Amino acid sequence: MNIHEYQAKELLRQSGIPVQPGAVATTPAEAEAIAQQYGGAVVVKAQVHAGGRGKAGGVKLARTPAEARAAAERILGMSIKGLVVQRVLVAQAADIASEAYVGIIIDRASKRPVVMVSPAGGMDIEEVAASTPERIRRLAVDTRYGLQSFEAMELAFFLYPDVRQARAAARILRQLYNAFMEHGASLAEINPLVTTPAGDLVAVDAKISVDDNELERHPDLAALRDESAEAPSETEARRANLTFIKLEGNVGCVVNGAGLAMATMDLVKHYGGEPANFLDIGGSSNPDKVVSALRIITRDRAVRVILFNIFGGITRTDDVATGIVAAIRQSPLTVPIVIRLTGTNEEEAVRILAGAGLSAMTDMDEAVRAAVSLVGAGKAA
Amino acid sequence: MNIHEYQAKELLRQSGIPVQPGAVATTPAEAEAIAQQYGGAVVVKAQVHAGGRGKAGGVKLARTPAEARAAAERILGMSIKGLVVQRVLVAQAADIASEAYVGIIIDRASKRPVVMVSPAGGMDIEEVAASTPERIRRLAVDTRYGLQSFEAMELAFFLYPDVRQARAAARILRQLYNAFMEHGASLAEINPLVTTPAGDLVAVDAKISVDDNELERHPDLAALRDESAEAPSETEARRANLTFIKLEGNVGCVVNGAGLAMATMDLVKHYGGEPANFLDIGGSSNPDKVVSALRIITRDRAVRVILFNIFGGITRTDDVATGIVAAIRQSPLTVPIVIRLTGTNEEEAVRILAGAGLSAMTDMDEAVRAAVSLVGAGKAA
Amino acid sequence: MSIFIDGRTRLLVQGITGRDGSFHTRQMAEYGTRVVAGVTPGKGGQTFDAGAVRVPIFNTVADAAEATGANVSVIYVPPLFAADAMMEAAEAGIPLVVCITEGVPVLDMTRVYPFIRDHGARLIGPNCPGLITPGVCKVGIIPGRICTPGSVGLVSRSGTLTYEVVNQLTRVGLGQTTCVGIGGDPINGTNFIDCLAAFEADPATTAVVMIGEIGGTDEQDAARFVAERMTKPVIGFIAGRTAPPGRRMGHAGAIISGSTGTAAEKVQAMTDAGIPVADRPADVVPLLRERLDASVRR
Amino acid sequence: MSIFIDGRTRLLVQGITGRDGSFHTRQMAEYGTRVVAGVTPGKGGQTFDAGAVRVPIFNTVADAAEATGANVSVIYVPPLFAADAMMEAAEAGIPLVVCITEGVPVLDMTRVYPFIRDHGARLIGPNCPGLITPGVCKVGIIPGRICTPGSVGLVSRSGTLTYEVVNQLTRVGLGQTTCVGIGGDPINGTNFIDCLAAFEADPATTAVVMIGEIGGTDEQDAARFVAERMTKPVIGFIAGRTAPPGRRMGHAGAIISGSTGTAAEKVQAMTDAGIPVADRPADVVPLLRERLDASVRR
Repeated sequence: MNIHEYQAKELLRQSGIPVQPGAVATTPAEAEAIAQQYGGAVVVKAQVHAGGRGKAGGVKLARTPAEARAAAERILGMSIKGLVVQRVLVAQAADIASEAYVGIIIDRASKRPVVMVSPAGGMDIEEVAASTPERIRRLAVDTRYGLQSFEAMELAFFLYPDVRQARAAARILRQLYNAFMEHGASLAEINPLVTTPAGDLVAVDAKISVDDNELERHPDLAALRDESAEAPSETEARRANLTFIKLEGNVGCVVNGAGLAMATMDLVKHYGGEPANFLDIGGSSNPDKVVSALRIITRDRAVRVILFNIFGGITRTDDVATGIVAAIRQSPLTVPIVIRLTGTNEEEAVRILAGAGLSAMTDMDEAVRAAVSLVGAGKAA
Repeated sequence: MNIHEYQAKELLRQSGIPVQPGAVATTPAEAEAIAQQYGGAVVVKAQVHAGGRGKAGGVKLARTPAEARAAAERILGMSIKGLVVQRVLVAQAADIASEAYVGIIIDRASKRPVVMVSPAGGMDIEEVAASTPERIRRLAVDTRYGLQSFEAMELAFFLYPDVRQARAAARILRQLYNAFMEHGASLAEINPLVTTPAGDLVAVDAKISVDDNELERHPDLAALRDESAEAPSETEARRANLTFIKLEGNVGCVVNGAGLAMATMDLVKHYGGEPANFLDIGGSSNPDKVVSALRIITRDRAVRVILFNIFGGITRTDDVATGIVAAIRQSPLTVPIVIRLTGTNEEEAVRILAGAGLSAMTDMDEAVRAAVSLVGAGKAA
Repeated sequence: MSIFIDGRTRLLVQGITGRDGSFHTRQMAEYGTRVVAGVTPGKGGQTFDAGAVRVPIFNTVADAAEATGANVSVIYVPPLFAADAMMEAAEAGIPLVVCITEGVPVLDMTRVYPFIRDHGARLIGPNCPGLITPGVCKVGIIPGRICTPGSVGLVSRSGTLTYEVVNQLTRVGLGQTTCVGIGGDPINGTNFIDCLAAFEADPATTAVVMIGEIGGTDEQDAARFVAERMTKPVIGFIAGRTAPPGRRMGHAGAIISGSTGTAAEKVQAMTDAGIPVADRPADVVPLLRERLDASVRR
Repeated sequence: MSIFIDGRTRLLVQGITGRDGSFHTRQMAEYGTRVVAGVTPGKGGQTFDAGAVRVPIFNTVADAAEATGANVSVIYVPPLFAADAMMEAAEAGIPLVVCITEGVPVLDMTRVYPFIRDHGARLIGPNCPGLITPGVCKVGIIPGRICTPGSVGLVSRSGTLTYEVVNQLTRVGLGQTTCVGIGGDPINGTNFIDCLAAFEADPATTAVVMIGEIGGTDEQDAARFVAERMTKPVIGFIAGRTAPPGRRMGHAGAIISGSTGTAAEKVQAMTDAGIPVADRPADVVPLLRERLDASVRR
């Protein structure tokens, strides 16, 4: 789960990290009032879960409260990568002597959180990695010991030759690590970490992603979710415990298991089709999940055919069949549907489908070919 | 450093452990007011750093506020093992179905904190260990992982067959472990951990000792030190950074290094004397430390001779000589003094002592024999 | 013969009285697996009716292991309790721990992984279907009826995709020594190389099918291992060739590993290592047949 | 010959610019120890004047080790920073870490100990005087002039008491291979057995003096080791025979170890193991002479 910049900054502030002062506004008047309160120049920043806000015009410097109001007026309601801006962060503009990057992510290879730092702050770290990889330093943290002082100092000296700044950066790195662990994060970064002309360090932009699997443990973080910043299909999928990713094609796929779902998409492509989505209904699915899955898929106007591919293990295929029938009864389909199911309670599933006038295949290849060939036919199977 | 029961209970409360409600009183009137507030029966408990309070009459049950007042009157000002009671804890009396012991200490052998639990609560754990060792279960905690849930449950099931109580105990054990680690403790125990007739667990007595070496890191804990509960010589020794333990003999010893100090005491005994104290002035001693050491020793009226045994390594023997001379100038000695010093800057030390009319030996054995033979002689060397 | 589990497997089920645990315990027992103990805190002393057998329940894994000599544990507990369960099994001296639970926080796994290693145990999973030695023993949730004994080893990061491939093998009579689902989580206990090495060492296994997917570099590492250390033929399949980049791992993971973990990269690494990679699941069987025939001819 | 340090020792000093660090760096350099690097964060690039040599200072141990090939580190940093310093040295690959600092919190040591072990390093101390191979190399604070080269190994939990005994050995011409102060803290890196085993393996050492004190069971364990594994004569001394019980460890420690750690118990264990135990420090020399003569006669 992504949280907004202003929320991430609040978490970092609670961990003791010096953060650029700022407050959230949902109206131009609020933005003006905040700017008034700070006095000097402010930066008005769109709060959306999308990169490239700056390029999209979602970040503006304002020298006066009136300018802040005007900036907020332009940014609020703006659409960035399909997401409508509902909030802006009005932050005190920082004087910048230099900018660094510090971030933590999980690394599959070392099986540890990895701290990355770079003196090339303010840039996309991907870009730095591609163009000047020697300007990034990494450290895999042994979680049994945590990020040690000496490790933080080693990284900090890579950023700052000055020992006072290095100590401040080391402290921030350890606070960031603690925040990362404490909040069950999968990503935490400060970019840029600004050095002011006076030599102080301050976090000017921040990003935290929380591992969805941790949310049950952290109701306070779960409460930070901003559903207004998500596509409605994502919200519905999450609530129904489905993994759903919207794609650009027209073959709507409903599959149990991520590997099989990907293999199904690959096979759709193989036969010349284009998957409209990745949708994994997971194991031990109940009929309600299937109903939700069908609702999400059929909401996508691009979908021209629906393809079920179910290999029943823990998933009972009769549950899936019951869900399909229930969903169609609630709202009849306007596109054809191809159903492949095999495995647990297969005979019962076939019986249920037949009762609703539906048939099922048992071979995956065959089903995918049939679905692809139906694209453009536009009639129910 | 030992802290009082009421202070330990407050720390445990902050860690989330259910603790018997109670408040501190320094006068009988306060004790009565607290009892009034709780309503039912209370227990009035002397707050001193000494075991065996109950046997000494320092713990009394009071059924009414008036009884609480009377109990406080008797306990306040009472002397327990030489310590005068300045405070009482007035605690709500708990209904007791059963009592358990839970505690954590550092174990030299495993080099880990060890959690000990026993269903034989309310008793001295030493007694349990001696009489029914099978009623104690121990677990050495790998601090890299902390006390894990499953480990806490294993210990908890040893105390309670009932899963609800086991879960509550496991939670308390983990909270106690966290408190132990967080506060830099060397000992943390709850004895008894009471099960009420309703099946709830509550900490009725608690003891926490903090590693002196941690106090600089924990100013909040350092502030809990109750100097009124210490012997004045202990307070002075601590402030002067000396390690001092009062003993029963009459040969006052001042030595640098714990091992040499113990060996000196042993040698005093070997030659038929009785050491009056253990006193280690440590390494890199300055003259002020020596002055403090002499002041502490000479305050003890039992001391009949003073024995210095200094092997200069980091300790400069001239510093020690300077300190001796300064102390004697401040207040002349009324007992003889024997000085053995050798090592760093020995010649300079001898010169300084000679200037004040003092002589020094270089052999430890010889010095100790001389000191012991002077006991009873009562005249300056 | 087989890898990891066999006729000497004495299975303990953590979370035996839960919804999934109870269902699959019966399935495993029915398949012939020796289920010797279950753990559910607070139900110690009771027994669990697994159809063919009544399984004694214990409060802790330590108690269960001591009383029954269990040597494999399978875990069906809720995600936030799974890390503790895995460590409890390892601490109790269980040498093989199989965690079926899906949704285990990845930071939990950063602690579990070194703990398991420190204790000299093997972990399979989490978020995996477990493993099966057809006709002998099954630990986890792989449907028994889609497998049949034989000489092909199978290792996969996926669940249902594994079933798909195993099913095809079985249908054409290519039986399996052991099928292992290692799980698709970012941090898991056993990787491809561990399984490939075990299959290489298992005299009964004559060929191996490995089923990978996008993300990480496990398949690339495995490809190198196959090229350098394996004598037995290996056939591959990679799911996610058409997956949009960056949706599973985020960019930063790629920076670290120096790899984007794409299917193309993995297929390339495997092809370079001499591993034929099937375009479709249905191509696995013909490719395998081809390699087996070639082996016989050699 | 010697144990742990010798002519190949390349010493790094952590906290080289501090009060104690700077003083003892000069002492060590003057004694002939090859001091190759110092660490003080923020002073990287400067040099330290150690009299005979100018020592380059680095910001981190990793930098220092890489630049100078230091293979021993000695630590003189304040107590609350010592744990970090020890772990930094081990992480940088320094195989021998000697921590002089007194007053290190014992809970810090519960983390340092496994860290050092995980990294395959040896730690001596903390709260120890260090070690000296007379005439060759000294690491720590043992006064060089009380030692002389020879064939007696000495290991001790104490500081000044060690000096007392070494001084007596030197005065009668019994020189030393290496003198090691392991420190008296409840948790330390190297124990008696480690040193006894090293002395047993060192061809130049013909006899060993071990100086223990009350608390713990290290001496008892060492006594068993001597009885079972050592061929060289060992002489003992235990400080604290007259110490009042329970003043150092508290009762609970005794419950755990199943021992009260008294001097009597230790002397008994050593006597049982055939180790003559001196009543007074002054008795060490005659006992040692006796055993050496007996060895020669054998």
